[in-house]
Amino acid sequence: MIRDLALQGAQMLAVVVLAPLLTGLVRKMKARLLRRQGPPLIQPYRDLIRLIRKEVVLAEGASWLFRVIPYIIFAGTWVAASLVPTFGSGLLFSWSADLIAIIALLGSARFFLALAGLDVGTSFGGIGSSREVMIASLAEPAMLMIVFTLALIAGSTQLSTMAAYMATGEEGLRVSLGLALLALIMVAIAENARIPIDNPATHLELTMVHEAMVLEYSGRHLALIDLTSELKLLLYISVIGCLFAPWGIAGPDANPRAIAIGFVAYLAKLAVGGLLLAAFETAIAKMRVFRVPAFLGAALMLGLLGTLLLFVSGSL
Amino acid sequence: MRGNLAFDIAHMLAGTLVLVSFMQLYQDRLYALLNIYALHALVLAASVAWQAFIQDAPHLYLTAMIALVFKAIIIPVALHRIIVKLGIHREIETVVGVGPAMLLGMGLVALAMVVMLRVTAEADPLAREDLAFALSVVLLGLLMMVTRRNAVSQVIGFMSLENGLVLAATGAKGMPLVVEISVAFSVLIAFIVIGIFLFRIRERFDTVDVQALDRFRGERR
Amino acid sequence: MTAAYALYGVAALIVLAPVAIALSTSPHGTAVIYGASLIITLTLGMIALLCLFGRAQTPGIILPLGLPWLGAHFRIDALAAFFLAVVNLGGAAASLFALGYGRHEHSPQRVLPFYPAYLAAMNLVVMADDAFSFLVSWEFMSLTSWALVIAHHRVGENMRAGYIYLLMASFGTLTLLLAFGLLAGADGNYAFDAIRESHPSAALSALVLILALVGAGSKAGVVPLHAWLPLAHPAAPSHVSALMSGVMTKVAVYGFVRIVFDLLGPPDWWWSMVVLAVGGITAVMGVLYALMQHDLKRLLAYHTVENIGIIFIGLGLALAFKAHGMALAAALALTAALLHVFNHSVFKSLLFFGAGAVLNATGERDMEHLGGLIHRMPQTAFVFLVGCVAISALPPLNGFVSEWLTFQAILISPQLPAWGLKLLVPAVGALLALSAALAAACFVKAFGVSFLGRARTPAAAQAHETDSNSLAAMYFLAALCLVAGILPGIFIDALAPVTNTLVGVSMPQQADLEWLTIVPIAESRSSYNGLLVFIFVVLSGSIAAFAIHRIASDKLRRAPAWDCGYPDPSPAAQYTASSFAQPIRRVYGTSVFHAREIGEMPPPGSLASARLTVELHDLIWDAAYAPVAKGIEYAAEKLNYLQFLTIRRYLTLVFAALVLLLLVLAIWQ
Amino acid sequence: MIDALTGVLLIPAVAAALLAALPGYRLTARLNVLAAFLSFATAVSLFIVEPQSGPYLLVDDLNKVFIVLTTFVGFTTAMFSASYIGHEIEIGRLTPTFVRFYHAMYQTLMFALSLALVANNIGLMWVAIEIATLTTVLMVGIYRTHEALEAAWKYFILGSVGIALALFGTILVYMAARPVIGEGLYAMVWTVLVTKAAKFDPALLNVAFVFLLLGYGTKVGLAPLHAWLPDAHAEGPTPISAVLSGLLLNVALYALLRFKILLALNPAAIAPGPLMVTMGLISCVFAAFMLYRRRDIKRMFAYSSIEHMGIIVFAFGMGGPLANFAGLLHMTMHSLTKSAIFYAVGHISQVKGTQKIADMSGLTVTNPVLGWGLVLGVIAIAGLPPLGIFMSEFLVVSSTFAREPWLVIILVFGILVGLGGLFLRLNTIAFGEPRGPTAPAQASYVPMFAHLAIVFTAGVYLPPALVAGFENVARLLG
Repeated sequence: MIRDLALQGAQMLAVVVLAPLLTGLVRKMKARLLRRQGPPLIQPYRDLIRLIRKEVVLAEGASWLFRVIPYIIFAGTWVAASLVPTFGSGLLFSWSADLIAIIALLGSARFFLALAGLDVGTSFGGIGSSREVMIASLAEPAMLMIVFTLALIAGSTQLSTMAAYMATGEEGLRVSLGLALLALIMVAIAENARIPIDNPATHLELTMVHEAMVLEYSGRHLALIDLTSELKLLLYISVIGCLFAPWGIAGPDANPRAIAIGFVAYLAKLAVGGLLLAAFETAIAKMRVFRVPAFLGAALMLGLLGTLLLFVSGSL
Repeated sequence: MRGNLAFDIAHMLAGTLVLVSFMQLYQDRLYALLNIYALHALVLAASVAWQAFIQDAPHLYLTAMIALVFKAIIIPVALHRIIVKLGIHREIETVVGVGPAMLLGMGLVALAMVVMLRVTAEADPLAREDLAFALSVVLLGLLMMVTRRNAVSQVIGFMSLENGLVLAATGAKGMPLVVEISVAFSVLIAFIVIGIFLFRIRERFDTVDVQALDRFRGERR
Repeated sequence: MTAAYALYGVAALIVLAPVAIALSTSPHGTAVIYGASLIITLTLGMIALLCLFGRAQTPGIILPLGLPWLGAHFRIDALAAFFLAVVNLGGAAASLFALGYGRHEHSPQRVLPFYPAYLAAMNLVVMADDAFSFLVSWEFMSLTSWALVIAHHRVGENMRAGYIYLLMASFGTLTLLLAFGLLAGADGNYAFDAIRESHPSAALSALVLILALVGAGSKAGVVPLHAWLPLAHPAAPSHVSALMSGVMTKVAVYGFVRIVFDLLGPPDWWWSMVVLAVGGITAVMGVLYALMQHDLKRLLAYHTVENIGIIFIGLGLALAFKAHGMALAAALALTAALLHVFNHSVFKSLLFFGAGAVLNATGERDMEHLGGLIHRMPQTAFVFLVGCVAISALPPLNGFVSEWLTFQAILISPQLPAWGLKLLVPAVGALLALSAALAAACFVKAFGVSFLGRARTPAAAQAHETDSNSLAAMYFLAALCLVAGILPGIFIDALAPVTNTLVGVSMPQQADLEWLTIVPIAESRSSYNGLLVFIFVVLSGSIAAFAIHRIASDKLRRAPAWDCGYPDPSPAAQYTASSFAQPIRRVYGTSVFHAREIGEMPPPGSLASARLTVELHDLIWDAAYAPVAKGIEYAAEKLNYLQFLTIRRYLTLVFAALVLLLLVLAIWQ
Repeated sequence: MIDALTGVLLIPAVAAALLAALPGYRLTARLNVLAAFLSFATAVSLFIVEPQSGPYLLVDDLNKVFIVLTTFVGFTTAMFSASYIGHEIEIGRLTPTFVRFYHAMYQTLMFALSLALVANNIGLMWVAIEIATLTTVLMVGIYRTHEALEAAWKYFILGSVGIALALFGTILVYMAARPVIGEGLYAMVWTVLVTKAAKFDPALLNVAFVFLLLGYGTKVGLAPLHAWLPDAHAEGPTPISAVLSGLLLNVALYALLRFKILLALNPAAIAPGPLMVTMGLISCVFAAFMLYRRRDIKRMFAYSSIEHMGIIVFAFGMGGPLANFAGLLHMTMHSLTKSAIFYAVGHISQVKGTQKIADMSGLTVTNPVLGWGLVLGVIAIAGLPPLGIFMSEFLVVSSTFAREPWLVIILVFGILVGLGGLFLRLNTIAFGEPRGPTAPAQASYVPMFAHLAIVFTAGVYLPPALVAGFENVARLLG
């Protein structure tokens, strides 16, 4: 019991601590791929600390909701992230929210963020949140279809159970699994506002989505929001990791050694994920906003196809 | 023997009535039409009288009298007056030509026969034939009302229709008096009301052409 | 015995109507009527809960009313009890709200008398135990609500809405009448017990299903029979809109469930195909329509359509499982549907109350004229926000729970043998997911445009917080949203007797699970614990806040908006409702609404302002309703010539009829 | 000794003579009401002591209810016409002499209707209905405007043709009965006919029924024989419209039913059902469509009467205990409701000074009582609960759908279309911005609300006595 609690705590801590590092890694890699020196790995931590120290400059039109939202979305995302099996699947509270609930938690975070975009009453906030919900309206169903596919294969929507099932590897290679993975990656890119959907580093008015929403934030609020998006990235990579690369995840009652192995494995997964992402982003160009629906629609169709195959025959 | 003869005569009279109805259908001048209607009533009276004789039902003589006096004399005269007063003694514009009207009439008579001869024979043949003829007279009267535009001729058509009824009623052996009374009564009322109406109509418009009436609609399109 | 008490309550409501006529002009009329109906509905709700939790099969009551040889049967079984609870919960909330809201009604004499009658009718529908009483109450419900819809009869569009509503309602009633005609047979066994005894043939019961779907569906607002709903619901006074959207549509669902699950024999598997397809289409179409609206109340009405679709998806799944003898799964699906019935009645009422409060404060229903209300009416904004989160199916509130259960039910469905279902169910699942996501988008728009940002009109700028009664009603419902969201186990267990009566089994007992988790089938398979999630979120949020404020700065400075360097003082520069929906319109609109954006650019040099107009087509209306109207108009026009014939022609008609009949005789035999 | 039966006939007869003699509007109006009330009272007494029925008059389950109904509506209409005619004299549409004539005719009409109901002799019944027709013809024409005269003339021509056809049918029935029963009076006595009907010549009966259907059907106002009805309703004085819709149609239909029973008793005869069902459906759907283009409020409700007659005839045509019960109930409810509506319409058109729908609007604002009364009436006539007509429509549709789905769907379609037409106009009349003169109506609302109250009660609760009687008749109708 105590041990499980400790594990859970460790997990919560780990995700928060690792998230900026991951982002830093991705940035560094991108810079390197472009033959730039790039910022140091720990740059994100510095940014966060500096932002937290700064005073908040609040727009006059902003309401109480505007000030509460950063905490809400951070909390939501954090809880979601801390329920994903990362290095160990024996999380105390993993059963308190299955994968659908986790997606929904992220959904509510996005809901509030979109509201924040509208709160001050600026045109850019409006652009950002309207585009954000448009993207979400396609990304969420796609994600749910992916969940369906995986849940039907693993016979559960419980992440830990799914991870454990995947780890047994008795499923082998399946078409729908491949489809699901592909779709999941596409959704993850969209959800984390990465290229080609959105550019985390841009402030070009007409191209940005996520950045436009948070344009009015500053100081500690902005810090929380950045941390949240870093957490989100980490979360998606860990989900992909624990579902499609479930190697080394420590079992429910594993000895410290296994846990250590799991932790190392997890770090490795994150690193690989970050590398791949960086490579992908440098290789590809951002697409126009209204090409996005096609992109996500494809993801949705892939997910649906995967589910259909499973419904129709158990062996595809 | 007598039954047989009686049958023939009754048959003949009823047939004549149908024939006269055809003449009415054929006739398209108002005065002549009136006269033919008088003839119609006359024949009716005769046949009713004959029925009274062979059924030795004295009250039928009364009906015959009513028919004779009332329908054959008074009404035609009165209508004649009205026509003169209204100055409408011109030709009646019929809707369909005389020829088609006659053909239609033929068809109706045939129909009447077909329908009535279905009746099983134990309702005695006399009544059966009579009914067949009466039905034809009724239908012809109706046809006349339908094919004439002029109010007076429509009234005449209506009354010949009623003659058909009387024929049927008298043909029905032993039918209580109530029927004759009602018929006479109805003709009386009918005449009075028609008279009132024609009078009013005279007041209002210079014609008794039903179409002129129709021009005054509650609800115009 | 409880049924008798319930009937007393209904009688009291009915008596209230004439009292209202007497009081309608007096200053205290509003308070008296709404107060009384509040008390009565509360009592009725208590009775319903007693029946539901007491698990006591209350005996039916037969009053010497209605059809003389039949009498009026009333009974409260588990199903009825549940819906009775829903109805009276909504009724009580609406009455409480109206205690404040009703004071602003300018023509109370057109609202007060019908309001209690309307409540009574809805109660009677649920309690009725024979076809005649059921249909009488059903149509009486439509009638009273029609009177309430046209309460503000001087507004032309309200009259139109009322007209279409009454036509559709009567259409539905007649369809149900036909359904009952089939069930009862020629010798009229109208009592529900008798109907249960009679086992109709497969074809017959299939026909009954279709009729029930059309009849009840037209009242519930199933696409394509929904056309009246978004017109009628907004037209009524807001507390009545809440009742119509939140409660009456549920009564319609009750009618469907009663006929299809209870009265009709064992279902055929393809029935579920029909219901599922209808449900999925309804869900997505409803929310897409809603996204295109900028009238707040109409947007909410269209969302009712969406939620009805979700409910029917659940019912369809339940039918599918029941048809294949998978009782437990059927229980799960049915529970999901019924739970959503309850949830939707709660948050939809809440949202309509909020809209009503806004309407009172600003006199505006059009979101384009609102904005910034969160500053002027913070409390309303808060509860409305709760409602938005709930209806968008976001944890930890109640909307999520029922949709989560529906997803779980979908995840069992691969075990269904029928191929049609194998193909249809995943598609429906996708539609459900899509509608959920779109709903979230829609309510970001609804809340964001009307409550956030800057006021777009003086009316919105001078808005004032609404009165305490209204607030009390809204806070109550908001609390209910939270409770039902974090403690769903209780509600699921409450539904157990219902599913027991309808599909034979019920979901496993949830209450005694540790940490109040809900586990539909097995823990290893799926589980959800709203309570923990809620606690975690609150904890971690407050931890973060506390930590940051303690260790780092909590300094704050107000300054003009940054807006990427181009701040625009005029509030017109904000995103409007339609511009917010523009990306989604670009994605879905062209196909669903034939949406076209027509931009008129002035020629170079002219100072005329450029215009952008968007035209949308309601394809369903154009395809289904307009032709009917045209046809009737045409026939009426043509037949109308018969009013203007000459007497001779009429005589010809008579003559023709006579000859025709004689010919028939001649040919006959 | 005069029993209630003769009383029902005697009172109006005497009253008619008296009213023809007496001058002065106030007195005659009161007398009229009094006489109507007396005959109503005597009619009610029929339920307490059932008098012996002889060769000319009879009382049985079928006509008992209708006698009471007729005298009751006659009574309330008399009350209504007292206030209505008063107003007509004030504005000078009627002169005192015409009023005297009017009252005499009114009582004559009452006499004729009662006679038609209690007649045990088919000849007598025919005579009575004919008298009724002629009196109504005179009353329709009483305003002597172009429209009124034209309506009366149309009514007269079509009506007398109908009468003639009906007489022919009656004669044929006698012919059919004679061989079985023997010559003379008893071959026309209803109670005797019923006992022997099985042995009649079927072919004769068939022809007879065709003529009776068309003859009395003209009075019932079945399409395509309906043409007189809308204009007669629209152009005559409103009390007469009420009586026409409320009573005359019923009585004609009652006569038709009597003969349907005869045919039903004869196995070899043609089934009257199909004919009646066809005409009923035609009338219902046709009238429903005709509602849409109406601009005259009274004409519109006249068409709705045709629609309901269609429904009723359909019900009887389908037969079966439930449908027949429904038909009888529908007859009762319709006559009460429709007369109530015409009371409302009468006062409305007096307030607004016109019958054109376009010129009246927002009544519930200007004259709430009248307006809501009309709304209630229309709700009742459209067959919405909890009023009586809903019950009968429920029974008709639900009990026949299993047997003849397509026909019933046509009927339901007609009902729905009719409802649409009625409410389309009601919306403009009763709601919206008020238009036209808004003077308060000096009217007695008692008759209207009395009727509506009865209809409402019947929709919720039917007294067992009534039910028993109707059920017997329904069984008799087969």
